[in-house]
Amino acid sequence: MARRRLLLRLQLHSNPEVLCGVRGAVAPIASAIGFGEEDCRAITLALDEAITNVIRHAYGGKTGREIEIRFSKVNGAHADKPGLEILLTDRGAEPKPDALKGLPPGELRSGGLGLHFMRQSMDTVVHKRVGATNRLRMIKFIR
Amino acid sequence: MARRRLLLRLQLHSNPEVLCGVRGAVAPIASAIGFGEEDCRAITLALDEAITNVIRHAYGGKTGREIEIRFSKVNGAHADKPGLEILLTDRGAEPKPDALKGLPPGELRSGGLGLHFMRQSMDTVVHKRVGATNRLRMIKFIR
Amino acid sequence: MQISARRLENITIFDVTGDIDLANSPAVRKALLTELREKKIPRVIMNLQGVKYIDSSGIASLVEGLKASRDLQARFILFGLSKSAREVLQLSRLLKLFEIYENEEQALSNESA
Amino acid sequence: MQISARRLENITIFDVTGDIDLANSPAVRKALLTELREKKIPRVIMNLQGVKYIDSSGIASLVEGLKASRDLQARFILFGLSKSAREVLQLSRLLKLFEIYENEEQALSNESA
Ligand SMILES: Nc1ncnc2c1ncn2[C@@H]1O[C@H](COP(=O)(O)OP(=O)(O)O)[C@@H](O)[C@H]1O
Ligand SMILES: Nc1ncnc2c1ncn2[C@@H]1O[C@H](COP(=O)(O)OP(=O)(O)O)[C@@H](O)[C@H]1O
Repeated sequence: MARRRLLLRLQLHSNPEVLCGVRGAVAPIASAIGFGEEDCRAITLALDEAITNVIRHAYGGKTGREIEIRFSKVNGAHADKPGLEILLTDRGAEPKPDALKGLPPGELRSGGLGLHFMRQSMDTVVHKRVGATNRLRMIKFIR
Repeated sequence: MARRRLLLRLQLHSNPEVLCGVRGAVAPIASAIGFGEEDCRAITLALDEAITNVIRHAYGGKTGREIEIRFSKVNGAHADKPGLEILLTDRGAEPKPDALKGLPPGELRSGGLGLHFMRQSMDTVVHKRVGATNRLRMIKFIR
Repeated sequence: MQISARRLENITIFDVTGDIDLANSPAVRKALLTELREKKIPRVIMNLQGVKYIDSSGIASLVEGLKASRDLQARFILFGLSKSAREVLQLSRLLKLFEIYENEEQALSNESA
Repeated sequence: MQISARRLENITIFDVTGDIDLANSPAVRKALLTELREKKIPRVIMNLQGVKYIDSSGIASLVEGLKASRDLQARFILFGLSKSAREVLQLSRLLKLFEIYENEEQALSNESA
């Protein structure tokens, strides 16, 4: 990763009611970087799913816990094709081994789509445990 | 002010390019609290103007300086008519005495509309100097 | 998100407006299951014209409705999908499993697919 | 925000899309002043149909255009104002000072107000 420029940092509680505000923030940021409408929708979905998973799984549905999101503009291999990096940090439980593998889509199951949506929408989705925090890094470049 | 519940905290740099992301965040938050479309537009405008003033006046146009925004849901006199409180904090210069009086609108002057827009859009607009920080508190209740 | 029901003879139409996400997908799920499992309505129709956004938790609620309708030999129908809702259903590879129409007229008139 | 110019004989039409705020109002201002002051174009028209949002810094740029046009006895015209843009101009109490039309045809055909 060549360069990274922090655009916006959000701190929120693990409350589903703020999801709409986060979606509202990310779409115009992606658009300002230069992503087209469909990409903006995909990025919005990926971030929504990531926060939903933090609320439901890392925090077990408990509200009032801290979530931090950082949006950065990044330059990849091509200077004229920048990208958006989203770094999500929580202080919740560590995922169980293999939990983040995800399930195959297309089956009539109420659940198990979030990780699939995130991976389909972004170029990179990487989870890392750092001390007592989970860090989810998602990156997408303009094509 | 009876009760206040923090919904979202944003930290950004004094960079005009992130204004669109902040606008994107505040409109759905206001809508989720229950404000109608026109009120959501008014709140969005007030916040945009407040950040614009911090960038231009408190930080003298310098980019890369810290701005913090807190959105809280507040309850006023009527429990069924909640409000949105926006608290904007910067570490820039203190306004000159009388600077925040604002100018009368309606004149052909390129400038001087921001404070007018903020006061027209919100129920309360109060500036306070606390240590080395400026705190702008804006509140609007659902009517 | 707002959800309201119009009840015709043996048919319930839910008009949904706003985003469906974790904040309200449980309410959507509950409305669907009440209609299908408790009231045993044989045809439940979701008007999604006003839904500009739906995420996996919303899709999961629709899947719950579909599963309940299959259990009960009822019909569960969607219409008025926005571009974005269609994209998300496509991504879930579940688009083909739902009975989907363009508009309310078709949703009301069509015989079982 | 995108701004592009269509140049007819003695008329320039600027097509603007996107939000006008502090991030780009200086570019709008520059485009207007170049056309009016440097190129001495006698009629400059702003197509604001694609502008869903404008703040005081955007209004300030339009005011600069209006002032320059008055200095130079040129015409400065707006058309295609969105509800939100109209609300903001109303709030500024400057709505009446601008020459505003509904659409491009009217903006092009009308004689000086
Ligand atoms: N942030 C997370 N922390 C812990 N476990 C997670 C997290 N995200 C996902 N998981 C695990 O991965 C599984 C699949 O997630 P996902 O595809 O989003 O579907 P769903 O959340 O509907 O189960 C979850 O059921 C959970 O066990
Ligand atoms: N955050 C601030 N810090 C310091 N001074 C300010 C601030 N906001 C406004 N002012 C002062 O108030 C004046 C009027 O502000 P405003 O109505 O927004 O119009 P404009 O910013 O276009 O001048 C500004 O010119 C400035 O002197």
